[in-house]
Amino acid sequence: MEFLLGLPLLGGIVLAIFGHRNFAAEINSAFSLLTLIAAAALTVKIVADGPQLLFEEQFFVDPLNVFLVALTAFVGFTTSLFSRPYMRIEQAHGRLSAGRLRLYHSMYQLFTFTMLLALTTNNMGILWVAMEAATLTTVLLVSLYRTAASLEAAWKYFILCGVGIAQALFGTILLYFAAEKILGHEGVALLWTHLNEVKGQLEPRVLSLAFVFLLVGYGTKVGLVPLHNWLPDAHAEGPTPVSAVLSGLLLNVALYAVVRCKVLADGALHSNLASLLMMGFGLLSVVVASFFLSRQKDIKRLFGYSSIEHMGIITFAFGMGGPVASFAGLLHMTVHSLTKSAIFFAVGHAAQKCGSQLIENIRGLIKLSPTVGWGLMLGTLAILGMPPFGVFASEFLILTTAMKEQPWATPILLISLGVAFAAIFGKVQPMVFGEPAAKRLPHKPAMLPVFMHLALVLMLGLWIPPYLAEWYRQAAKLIG
Amino acid sequence: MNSASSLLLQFLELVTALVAAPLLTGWVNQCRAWFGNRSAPPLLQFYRQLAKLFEKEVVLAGNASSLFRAAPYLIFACMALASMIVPTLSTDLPFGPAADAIALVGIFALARVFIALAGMDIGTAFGSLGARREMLIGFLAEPALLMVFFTASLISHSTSLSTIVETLAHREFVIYPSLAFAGVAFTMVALAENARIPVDNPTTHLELTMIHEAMILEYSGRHLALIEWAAALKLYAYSCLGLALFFPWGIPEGTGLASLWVALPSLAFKLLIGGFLLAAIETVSAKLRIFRAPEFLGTAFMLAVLGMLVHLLLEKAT
Amino acid sequence: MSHLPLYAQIINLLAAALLLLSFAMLAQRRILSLINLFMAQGIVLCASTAVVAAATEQHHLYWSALITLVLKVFLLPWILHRLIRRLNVKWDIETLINIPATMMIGLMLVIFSFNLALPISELAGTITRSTLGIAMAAVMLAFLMMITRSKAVPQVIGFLAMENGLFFAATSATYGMPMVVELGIALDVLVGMIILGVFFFQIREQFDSLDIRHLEKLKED
Amino acid sequence: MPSAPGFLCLDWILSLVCVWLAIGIAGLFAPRSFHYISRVLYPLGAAVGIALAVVAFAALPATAETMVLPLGLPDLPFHLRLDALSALFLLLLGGASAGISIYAAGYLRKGEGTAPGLQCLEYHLFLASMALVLLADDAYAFMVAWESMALTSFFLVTSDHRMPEIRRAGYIYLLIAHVGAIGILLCFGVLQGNGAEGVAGYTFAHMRGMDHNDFWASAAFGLALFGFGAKAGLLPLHVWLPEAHPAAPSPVSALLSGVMLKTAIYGFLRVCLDLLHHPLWWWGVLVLTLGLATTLFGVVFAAVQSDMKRLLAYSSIENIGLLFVGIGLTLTFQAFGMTALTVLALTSVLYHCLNHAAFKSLLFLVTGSVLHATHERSLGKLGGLIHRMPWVAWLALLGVIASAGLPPLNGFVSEWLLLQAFLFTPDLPHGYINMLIPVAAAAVALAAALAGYVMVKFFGVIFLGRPREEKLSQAHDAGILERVGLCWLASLCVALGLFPVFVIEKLDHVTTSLTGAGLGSAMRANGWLLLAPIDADRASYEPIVFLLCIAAIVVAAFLLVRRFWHGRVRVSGAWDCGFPMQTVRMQDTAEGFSQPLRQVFEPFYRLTRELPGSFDKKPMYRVIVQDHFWYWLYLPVARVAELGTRMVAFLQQGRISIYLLYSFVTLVVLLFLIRG
Repeated sequence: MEFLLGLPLLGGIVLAIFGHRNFAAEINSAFSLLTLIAAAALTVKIVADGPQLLFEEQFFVDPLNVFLVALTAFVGFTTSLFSRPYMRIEQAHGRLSAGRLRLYHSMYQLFTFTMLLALTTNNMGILWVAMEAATLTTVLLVSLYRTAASLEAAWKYFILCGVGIAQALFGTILLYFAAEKILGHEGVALLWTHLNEVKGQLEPRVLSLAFVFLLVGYGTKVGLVPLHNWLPDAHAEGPTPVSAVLSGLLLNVALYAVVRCKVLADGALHSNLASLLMMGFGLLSVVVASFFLSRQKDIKRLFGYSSIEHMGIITFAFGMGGPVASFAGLLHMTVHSLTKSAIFFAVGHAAQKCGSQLIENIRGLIKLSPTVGWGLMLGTLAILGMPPFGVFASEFLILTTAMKEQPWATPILLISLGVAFAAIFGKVQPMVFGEPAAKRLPHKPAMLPVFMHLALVLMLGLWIPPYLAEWYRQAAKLIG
Repeated sequence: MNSASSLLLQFLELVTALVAAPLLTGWVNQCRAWFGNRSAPPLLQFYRQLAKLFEKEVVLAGNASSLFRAAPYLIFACMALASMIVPTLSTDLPFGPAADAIALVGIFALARVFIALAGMDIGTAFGSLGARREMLIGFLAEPALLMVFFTASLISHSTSLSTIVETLAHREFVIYPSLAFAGVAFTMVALAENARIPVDNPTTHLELTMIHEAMILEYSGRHLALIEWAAALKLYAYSCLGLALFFPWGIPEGTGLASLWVALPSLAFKLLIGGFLLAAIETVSAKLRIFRAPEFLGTAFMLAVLGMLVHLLLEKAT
Repeated sequence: MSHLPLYAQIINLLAAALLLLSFAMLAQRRILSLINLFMAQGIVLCASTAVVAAATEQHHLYWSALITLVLKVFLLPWILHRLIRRLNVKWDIETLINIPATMMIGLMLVIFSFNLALPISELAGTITRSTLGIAMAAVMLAFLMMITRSKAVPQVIGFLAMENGLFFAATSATYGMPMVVELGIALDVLVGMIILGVFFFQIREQFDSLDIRHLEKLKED
Repeated sequence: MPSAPGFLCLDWILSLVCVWLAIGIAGLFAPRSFHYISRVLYPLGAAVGIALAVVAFAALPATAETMVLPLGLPDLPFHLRLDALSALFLLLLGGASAGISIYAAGYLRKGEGTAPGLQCLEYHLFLASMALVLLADDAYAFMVAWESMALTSFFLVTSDHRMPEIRRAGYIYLLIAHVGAIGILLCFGVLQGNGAEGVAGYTFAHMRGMDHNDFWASAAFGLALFGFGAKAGLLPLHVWLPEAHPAAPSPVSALLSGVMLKTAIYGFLRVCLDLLHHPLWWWGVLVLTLGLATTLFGVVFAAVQSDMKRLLAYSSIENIGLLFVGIGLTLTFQAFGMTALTVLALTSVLYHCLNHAAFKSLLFLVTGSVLHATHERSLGKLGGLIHRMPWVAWLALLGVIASAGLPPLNGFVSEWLLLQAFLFTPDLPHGYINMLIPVAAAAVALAAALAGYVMVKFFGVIFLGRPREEKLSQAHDAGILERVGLCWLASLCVALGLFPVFVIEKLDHVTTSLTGAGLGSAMRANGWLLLAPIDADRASYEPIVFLLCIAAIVVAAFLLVRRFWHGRVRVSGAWDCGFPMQTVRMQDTAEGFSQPLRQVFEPFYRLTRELPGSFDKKPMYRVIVQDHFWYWLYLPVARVAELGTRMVAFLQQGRISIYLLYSFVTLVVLLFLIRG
């Protein structure tokens, strides 16, 4: 546990010093690897002997967040693997100076740290702090190139998420306000475990208010429509590894925060207000995002919107609740972050090969570099919910459950999924197939992470290891 | 396959068909000549023609394929089989079950397809023109004929021709209005299918008018003979079909060669009348432009369907 | 009101002052005076926190009062002053909506947030229950201000003012959050402010102005 | 669970499927070595196909076998089930794919499209996924196999992805397939019903147990019709079919049209007759009318095509329509509880599935050979190939006769059965349907006749006449492997045509399992020769006697002519009415041949003619026939979607104040909502 949080922090500090050396990338990967090992150890421990509280209850690890921790550490590691050659090439193209690279590396580690903190903390206040810190670090990462566009994106990201997060803080205060009457105003009144025990007695009025503020606040970071506007810009303008971790991990973490709050709200409200709100936001996001897709000219922007769409699906699933839907939601979180980060890796290489991230400049990848081409093609098909990839499994469960529980929603989902498919596939197909537009550049891509992710997703589509399934089931039980 | 006598009957039917078909054609031509008060060719003219053609050698176009040479035999066989199946002399024919009404339509279609292919084989302008027009006529005539059969078989709850005839001829006499529709439709189809005015004119080689002739332009000698004979058989088969469906009286039910003494004369008599009427129709009507033909046959199609509807409407009780 | 203890009355007074200041910021055009108003808000905040601390012997509240003093009365205003001197942006002439309309909307917001908070503050265990509504109002007003301002610096000030409102809610409505949280919050605010400072210069050198209407390139055409 | 000891048929089939997968993967090891793949792997796949057919044939009479694989979702492992229905379609898959694979072995050429190894992988994955679709016994396994089928076939279709129109074809294909799949998925969501305990409700066994009220049953039916119709090419979801089939390499087109479309039929039958027990009468009528529309549409469009593969694709649409007509009749009869007729109609459907698989694959392979021999797909540039490639031509003739529905080949049998089914409808207790049926029968008859027209055009223009281009003179006949494949399929056509009683006896196992009755018992009484579904003097057909009669008469006529006269032949130029100059250009082109139909059915088409002016130096006549549905259905839908995107674009105006306003308004609205 200590290692889990300590390592990335240490890494951040170390890299803040050595980050500009040319072995910095290896250090970065090494720290990520160590973090991954620590996460694995923690996971094993949790799976072995159940949820546990650490450091006078300030930290709480249960199946729900430990699987996110493992996921975060894993994707963080693979992304660092990917970013090593990628950033080298960027530097070679002169888009980045050594100093920037140092900033990048240390911020990358700190970002990992904040996410892990947000996941493992038991204190709603610390959760908020961590989310805010994550915002700050990613702001620096998004604006790494210091171009006009990246600055604008970072600025919007900062203001919108800052304001949103402020709402979340107000929600947290309200939560505290409600809780202190029962738990007294010692430290414990913000500890999720305690809140969870007494959630039945919390004052519903305050809780409903608090939930609205928290939903709007953290929802901004999840990228729910209409609070999503920062997301496509940030994804498009940041360096590709950052886009990968943004949509692969940060969104998950924010959603995790929302879910934690939903658990409390459900307990207190004795009504399905929270579920309704989440389903509404989810559907809205799915529809709007899928219609946005077909207008995109920038490939990373395209997949940014697709992330919004998938977050909408997951939110909808959690909103529906019930063992199957929550299970599907968690599964979808996993496969989405794996697939989406894999796609961003492939996209990054493609953009570097063709020297542009505009869709019409990327053509015939399959000729330029078959691995990148197939990686992008398979990843796209996976994210579009084509079996035998895992995304299909979760969408299958979500859609059929929706057909059973919320039939009114299924036409909307049907239409938006169709539109999304038409848009994304129509744009990716000519990128991968057809005659190449650019001449092939010398450097060879690092496709290992891509295919590692895709293989995992494929496996999850065909066979979910029993312990993993058990783990999902426990988590789903927690969400309810 | 019951007894030797029925086999004999079957064989007799075939022979009768082969013999009578040219006679029928000859008779029709004679009647037409009378109507147009020309001096008529002798009744046996068609036999002479066949004999002459068989005598002549075959002049084959250079790029004729084996399909072209096989087609006449096939067409001839189809028509012979058709006239075997249609009950004329008796209703229980050993080969009757081999093909019911629908299969009969199938036989005609098979023959049509082969003659059309043969027409296209040489690759002349006329050949493909004829084939095209023949298929055009066919795709409208075929369903119409099928509908006529459907009406009949709805009445008799069967598609096997023998049963239809038995039902119509040997039950108590009932007036079927639907059959009137069917009859008119059948007549129109028969005209079209046998290359008769108003759809086609067997006696001209004008590019604008010909259909059947255009396809067989390249045939000569024995091939041509077989095809002409097949055409005659077709006319015969259609006539017998019409008689069997609409004037089935006189087709004996039992086997027994004795019944032939009833069957043959009645058949001959009915054919004479039929041929006469055919000639009459041909004389009074004028040749249609080729693109009027679909309308003509479409009418036939409609009439046949109407016949079915009428049957379902009025005669459901029966 | 009369039977309220003195410090409660003081706190209410300070709350009223806070609201007033928020309105003033909403109406204010000049950046310099905006900063001063923000400083004043900080003072009010610090005072109220101290009073609450004194009223309910909660010593960690003194700490937070101190933090507030350092951070929001000295440090941030100082940074802001330096910024605008370095970037020499003195004026903020145009707002997106004209001032009176903004005030009207603000008034409605205050009413809305009051009767939103009224039923809740009934069941507050604290003596200073009515302040929650004011805190919410302050947050809303700051939000509105951020929406209406078209230059970067005032927007940031609005952001900070929102932070103030939140802080006020935290201290006076609920006697302050746990210490660790407040430290975290303060840290975040500080870091965020510094990052923003860095940003200003870069935006400046990219667009040679701080008018955020230059920042409208990224959109769906 | 049958407690039969040892290795069940299901195990055999599963292992065969695994062999297919193995072959596919083996292709990856030497993706470029041409001989290894074409001479070893594809023939191996063909052998597996035959084995599959044999096992499935053995499994037809057996009782249903089930199996659970350790794959799939945690609570929902893959359930497999092998009953008569799936066995029949597996038989179809095996039989057809055997011929196609062996043909593909010979068809494969160097340096075309994707690397042969990759193509081999996709090809065998495609086969395996189709087999799994037929075996799947729970919604998840079915959907996984179904979508993998779509995906692999998509890659096969776009294997020559350099041409934009091929990419477009693949895009449309995959899009429609995917939307249809979502429809099927929702259908399963309905079928699983509300009482379901978690994920376990997705097994077909559970769905069979469910009993739905009319509304939900109809919803499930509608979704199934939508989903499977989209895959089968039912109107108006047919547009992908004439695009995808020509785009694909010929063996793939053969698989798509011959086998994959049948999986859609299988799924529809599975849902409507197996999972949903009590069809409502109007389902049948709906399916019937849609089927009729599809049939007529398909054949009318097939008649005017001038690309041979498009022509065949449209003719596939026609046949799919016929199948749906049969299914519609089946449903109607079952709704009114008329078992005998249900069985008759169902038998005709199943029979036609087999037939279409045989002759349509044959014809598509023929186009493949023609394509390789001439590098020409447009009918207008072919002709006279019967001299250059006799093997292909004569085998093609068989396929043409079969698909024109002419006796004595197989196409006629199923058509005959279908018409018989129509003939007995007057016993229906519902007046309107009674009135509708004759019209429907008439339409079917019309379609059948038009099919004859189409096939004459197909064969005549390609193989007969004189070659319309010089280059055709060096066309070569198909290679030995290709011939084997063609012969295999052709012999299937003949066998299916000549031994209907035997086939129907086998089909009985399926009909009995689905509707609890069969035809065979009645027919076996009449012996092997006589096909008489109800009884001999209602309707009967003896293909063998039929064939023998014709053969006998032909032989007799030939011999007699030779005996009494002579066999002299003099070869000379064509006479042609003594017309002086004859060029090859004077033959009918494809357009010319279909010109009468264009006039008759003008309203069906969206015609654009380019007529030459009076003083053109080089006059040029072009006529383009398009599909109304593009303009009536698809483009409007696309336009609506476009409108939607334009509307949402307003959300993203780039101004940060507006964005802040959004979140502000959201917050206020939500607060306002929860105040109550």
